[in-house]
Amino acid sequence: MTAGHDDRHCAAPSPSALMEAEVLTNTEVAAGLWRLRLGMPQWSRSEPSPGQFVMVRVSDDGDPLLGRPFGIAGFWLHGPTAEMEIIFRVVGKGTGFMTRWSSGSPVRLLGPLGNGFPLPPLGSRCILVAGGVGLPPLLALARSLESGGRGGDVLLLYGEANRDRMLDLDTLPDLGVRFATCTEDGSCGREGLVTDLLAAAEIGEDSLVYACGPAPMMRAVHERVSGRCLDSFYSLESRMACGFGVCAGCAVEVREGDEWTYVRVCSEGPVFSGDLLTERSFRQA
Amino acid sequence: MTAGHDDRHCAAPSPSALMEAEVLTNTEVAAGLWRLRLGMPQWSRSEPSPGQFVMVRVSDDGDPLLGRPFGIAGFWLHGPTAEMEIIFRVVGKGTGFMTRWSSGSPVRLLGPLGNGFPLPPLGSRCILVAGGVGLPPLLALARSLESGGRGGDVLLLYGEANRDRMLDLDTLPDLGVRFATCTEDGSCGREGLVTDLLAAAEIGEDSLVYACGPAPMMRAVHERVSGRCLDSFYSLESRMACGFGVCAGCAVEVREGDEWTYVRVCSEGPVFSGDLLTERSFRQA
Amino acid sequence: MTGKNRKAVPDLTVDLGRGLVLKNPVMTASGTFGYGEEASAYLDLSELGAVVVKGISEEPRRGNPPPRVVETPAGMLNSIGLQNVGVKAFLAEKLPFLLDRGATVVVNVLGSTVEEYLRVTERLSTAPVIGGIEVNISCPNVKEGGVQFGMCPDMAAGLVASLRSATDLHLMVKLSPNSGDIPGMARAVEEAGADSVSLINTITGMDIDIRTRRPALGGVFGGLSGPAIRPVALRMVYEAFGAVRIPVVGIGGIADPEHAVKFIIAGSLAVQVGTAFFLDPLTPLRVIKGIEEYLSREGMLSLADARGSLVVGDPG
Amino acid sequence: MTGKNRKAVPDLTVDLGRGLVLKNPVMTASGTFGYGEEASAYLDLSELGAVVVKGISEEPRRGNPPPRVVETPAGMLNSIGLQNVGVKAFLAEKLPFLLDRGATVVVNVLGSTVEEYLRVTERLSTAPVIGGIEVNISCPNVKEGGVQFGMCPDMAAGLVASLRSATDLHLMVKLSPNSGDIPGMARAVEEAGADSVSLINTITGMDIDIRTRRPALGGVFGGLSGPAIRPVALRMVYEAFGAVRIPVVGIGGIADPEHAVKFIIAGSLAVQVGTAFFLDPLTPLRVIKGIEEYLSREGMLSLADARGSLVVGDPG
Ligand SMILES: Cc1cc2nc3c(=O)[nH]c(=O)nc-3n(C[C@H](O)[C@H](O)[C@H](O)COP(=O)(O)OP(=O)(O)OC[C@H]3O[C@@H](n4cnc5c(N)ncnc54)[C@H](O)[C@@H]3O)c2cc1C
Ligand SMILES: Cc1cc2nc3c(=O)[nH]c(=O)nc-3n(C[C@H](O)[C@H](O)[C@H](O)COP(=O)(O)OP(=O)(O)OC[C@H]3O[C@@H](n4cnc5c(N)ncnc54)[C@H](O)[C@@H]3O)c2cc1C
Ligand SMILES: Cc1cc2nc3c(=O)[nH]c(=O)nc-3n(C[C@H](O)[C@H](O)[C@H](O)COP(=O)(O)O)c2cc1C
Ligand SMILES: Cc1cc2nc3c(=O)[nH]c(=O)nc-3n(C[C@H](O)[C@H](O)[C@H](O)COP(=O)(O)O)c2cc1C
Ligand code: FES
Ligand code: FES
Repeated sequence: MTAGHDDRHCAAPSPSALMEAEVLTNTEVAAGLWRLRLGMPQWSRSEPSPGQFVMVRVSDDGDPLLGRPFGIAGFWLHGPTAEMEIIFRVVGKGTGFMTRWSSGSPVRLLGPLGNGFPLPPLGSRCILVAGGVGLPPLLALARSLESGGRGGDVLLLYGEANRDRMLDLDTLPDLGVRFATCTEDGSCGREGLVTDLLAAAEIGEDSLVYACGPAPMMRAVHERVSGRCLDSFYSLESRMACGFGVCAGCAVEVREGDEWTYVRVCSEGPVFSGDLLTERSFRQA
Repeated sequence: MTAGHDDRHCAAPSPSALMEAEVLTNTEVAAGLWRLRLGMPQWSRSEPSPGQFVMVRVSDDGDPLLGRPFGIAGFWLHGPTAEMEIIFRVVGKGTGFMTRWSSGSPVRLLGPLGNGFPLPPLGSRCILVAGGVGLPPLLALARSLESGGRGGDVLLLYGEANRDRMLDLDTLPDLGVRFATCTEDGSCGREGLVTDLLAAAEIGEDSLVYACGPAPMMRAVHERVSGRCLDSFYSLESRMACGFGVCAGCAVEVREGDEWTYVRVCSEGPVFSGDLLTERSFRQA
Repeated sequence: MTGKNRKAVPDLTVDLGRGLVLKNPVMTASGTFGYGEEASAYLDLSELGAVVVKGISEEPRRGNPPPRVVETPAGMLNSIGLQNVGVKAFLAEKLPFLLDRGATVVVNVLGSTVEEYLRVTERLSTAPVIGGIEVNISCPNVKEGGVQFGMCPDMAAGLVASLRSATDLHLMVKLSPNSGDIPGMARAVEEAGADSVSLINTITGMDIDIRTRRPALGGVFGGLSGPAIRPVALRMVYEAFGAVRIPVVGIGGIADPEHAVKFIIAGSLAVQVGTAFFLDPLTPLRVIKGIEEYLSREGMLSLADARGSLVVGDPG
Repeated sequence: MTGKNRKAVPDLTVDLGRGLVLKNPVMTASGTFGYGEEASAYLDLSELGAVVVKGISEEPRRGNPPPRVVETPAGMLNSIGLQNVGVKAFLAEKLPFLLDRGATVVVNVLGSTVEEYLRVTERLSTAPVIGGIEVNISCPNVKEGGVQFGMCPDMAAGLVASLRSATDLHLMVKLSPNSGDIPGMARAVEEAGADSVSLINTITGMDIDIRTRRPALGGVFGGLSGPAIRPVALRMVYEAFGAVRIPVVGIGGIADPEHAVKFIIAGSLAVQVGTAFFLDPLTPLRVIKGIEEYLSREGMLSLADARGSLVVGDPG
């Protein structure tokens, strides 16, 4: 039996751009929906703004190979250390693996990445429209507005398929904004889609709309609010290979004058102003 | 966010030939050497004989892809349930993964596979020569001879590089055979190679020699005892893809009359009589 | 399976032509199933679409020196070489067992010259109980200085034409991914009389042990198989499907029913399971059941409904 | 690094010929590093052997419709297409940044006709600060009905000969693994005047979504990269090394120093890191350090000692 494996033969030092984190807690907060709290002993970057995301390396063993993007749902800096919250839905291999993490598991990630939500001008009212697991970045935005003393201007709308899949917003004591929920089957909150909640909300020229969720939902929001509010912002999704702008894999179609072009969701986005977007921007990734 | 992953889209029933097991304990018993005890709720096959092995699926996720062969170090049947002991040294990716298993982890394996050690004729004396992690199948043999009332005929020789890497045989209360140990650096037992212990042992026409260990060690044993004992048996190693005879990947060269041929370690072996083997049979896999 | 309350059970039967009819589309791949003896300890051979046996040559061959296998990321390399018992022993010792177990048998045939292929095929044609012949054209042709038959459409077509005139058995020609031109190869062997094409064989690769600076395999080069090659195999199957009218049999990294379904959507009428058989001897049966489930769920009554159903074009 | 008690530090410098000298053998692969702007947030570009930028065409191109990437076992498929800013914007907006950061720049060039390649190359040759040109011959040639330059030795040689007469810059020709004949391709471009060959580009593959029965990629086909292709890349590098005298640059699934060392033992004088850069932007620096460590430990004073040192033959 020979000792030592080929792939470990070079005991090279290991420069890495990834940040080392440790799982604080990892809990299933609704059916298939997990809340992951990460502790970072050394936070060396600037504080993430709401809407930014991180690329999480699910495994160091090449399976799955690529990192997985997740919005930052919450972030707290305590001196040099930091705490980050991620809320993820189990949809495949990577998120399946992530459910096995428990307190103390090491996690490596790259970020914060991308451009977050532009903050609203004073005096404007914010409507945050979250479809399903589009909620996390909007939670970060709500928390940020609230801690900036603007909580009163915020209305968070949150829709899910049913009660089981829904994160109970009442369990988030630091949220402090008004919210309304709905489910497709009426098992919790109003029955219907989150766009129905939006239809019932007052949108005016002083309103800013922030949306994140499945592509069809965001398309519907875009259709409804375009031209009827001050501005609207959408956090888009796309398949990503790198997450930091070098592969051009995350392209999405946007307006460029009378023409169109591709931009990178990870670098030019993930948040885009509604003015840039067309129906084709909301194609399912 | 779409639910359901391509690879899970067919919710097919899952016939499998693998046996389901559960980790009872998994302990590092010496530096880089682990003792894994598996419980099997349903043992449906015949009792393994010493020298047989199992193919352990390290992961169900395709990384590492192939199963890993391990000798069965101990086996205890309790009605329909069974307990199996595996002793493994960490050498690479698969064995590295296996150190993460803990009580309750599910494990799947195929086996028992291959042909074990022929039992000695009554009245013969058995010398078991174990080099490093060649020990496990010889432990199974020693236990089997002992429980068959033949423990007195057995002398187990066990060599390792140093004390740290060595399994302390005194911790195995059910072993019940005479043994002698040596280390290359003299840190435990005699200083030297296990072949030095063998040279010091009495080998006669009533002796049967059983060997398992690194190829150079087995080659040295073969050279020393051929023609000087009743018979000698060697448990060979080879890279394996399937472990059950269908891939021809584990070929090893053996005598065939005046000629030579390739046989499969997993099916014709892993145990071969010394008469069949030549120097070339002991090439490093 | 025929209870009143059950949905219509999809028809899994596959007719590959010239007498090769499979009860379902899942075969075992050559070289990964031996001659069925060991496998029969785990599964009922008659439940398989067909058993494709290890490549058979005229005389027995020992194959390559060890090490013969090495793991790679999501795959493995093998350099088994052409180890086999030879056609005589196959007919006398191996075939009866397979037939006794009710297996549909496809014999993978190899040779170093057109003449060797011909002689093996003729011997096999005396055993009409054989379901068909899979022609392994990835073998080096000694007369052409070791160029593989499968690398050159003309050589492949010449070989197939010779075999066509020598046998009435189904001729499935197994294409090599190492050729740069799958559509061209597929068309060449179709015109020469092949009844079907199967693909892909392994992709040639190598690995190196950096401690010894030696090749990891005794044969230096090896064939890459397993999940790693699946995207390449799927592309080549799709290309072949677009190039010929004869049935296409998909091979390469199939480990789950979903993978088989992808190959069917890309144009395969049947598939073969190779490396994944090593991981669990019941993989082929799991794949069969999963294909049936998929067809039921999609409301399809037969494989033909799914085959080649890939939708290409702007989703709007 | 130069302390008294330390072993001699191996010389990592690599001279690829015609002015392309690298301070170490590790480059970034085209299309996986953008134009260096984003990467420079993580690493010092001057520490790299060279930066190979995304393929540049005459006019800007938008590239393929999304989805453009999909993960596969131990690899990924991409169908970015030929998205790039065009040679004019590259020279005006991208190159100055790279030079400012001290990068050695190799420009990957692509075109739809020989003339387009020529015009881009001529434009670039007016910027003598460029380290060299990597000719991406995996592009479809519109005049030849979409056949890739890289699939046919004659077409590739014709292209390279034209470029050779138009530039004094180092010409590295990037070979496609989809060609069935790597030695032939390598020899053809060497004779036509290439200064080095780099390989491999991605292997064409595809994936299918079985729910929608659509290709997983907007471009239908994609290029397979990452660890999955490493054994194939290693074999092709070894073949190319045996076929030509010009330097060979190894690419394909290099994620760790050990992998780079394998390519060097197989005959590479330098390597490129592609997909693994996505996983960690410091991968190239980790590979550089690990190569140095390996050489030290093996008592080698330069890369030349390790290069092509594969021992083939019976170990006895
Ligand atoms: C900027 C950004 C922020 C995100 N934030 C969150 C978040 O806060 N919480 C959360 O749960 N998820 C978030 N996602 C989605 C998340 O990245 C994917 O669900 C995750 O990568 C799936 O990994 P997996 O290995 O489990 O699934 P896979 O096995 O890779 O795929 C499972 C299924 O999901 C689809 N899929 C995979 N990746 C994507 C993707 N990027 N976009 C759309 N469909 C995809 C596949 O088509 C497949 O059907 C975000 C994505 C982006 C781009
Ligand atoms: C019949 C049989 C019984 C075995 N019994 C035991 C046992 O009881 N306890 C134990 O610790 N080990 C045993 N082994 C060896 C064990 O299978 C390997 O150590 C294990 O597969 C390594 O897996 P890995 O993923 O950790 O290493 P890898 O990452 O696959 O390889 C690590 C290193 O080990 C070498 N290697 C890998 N597999 C083998 C092999 N089969 N033979 C020789 N070298 C190899 C490789 O060249 C590499 O250098 C047995 C092997 C066989 C064939
Ligand atoms: C160990 C091994 C031996 C093989 N031997 C043969 C053979 O004799 N003839 C042949 O045509 N293909 C042979 N193959 C190729 C397989 O039949 C199959 O084409 C290839 O492995 C790809 O399928 P997979 O990824 O499902 O394994 C062999 C493959 C393996 C792994
Ligand atoms: C997203 C992506 C884009 C690529 N774009 C190019 C390109 O524009 N020109 C080129 O020659 N190669 C391109 N390649 C190929 C790589 O340069 C490299 O040859 C290949 O990915 C294999 O190396 P790897 O396995 O290390 O990624 C691209 C690869 C990827 C993954
Ligand atoms: S994910 Fe690579 S550029 Fe956006
Ligand atoms: S490991 Fe497959 S035949 Fe022995």
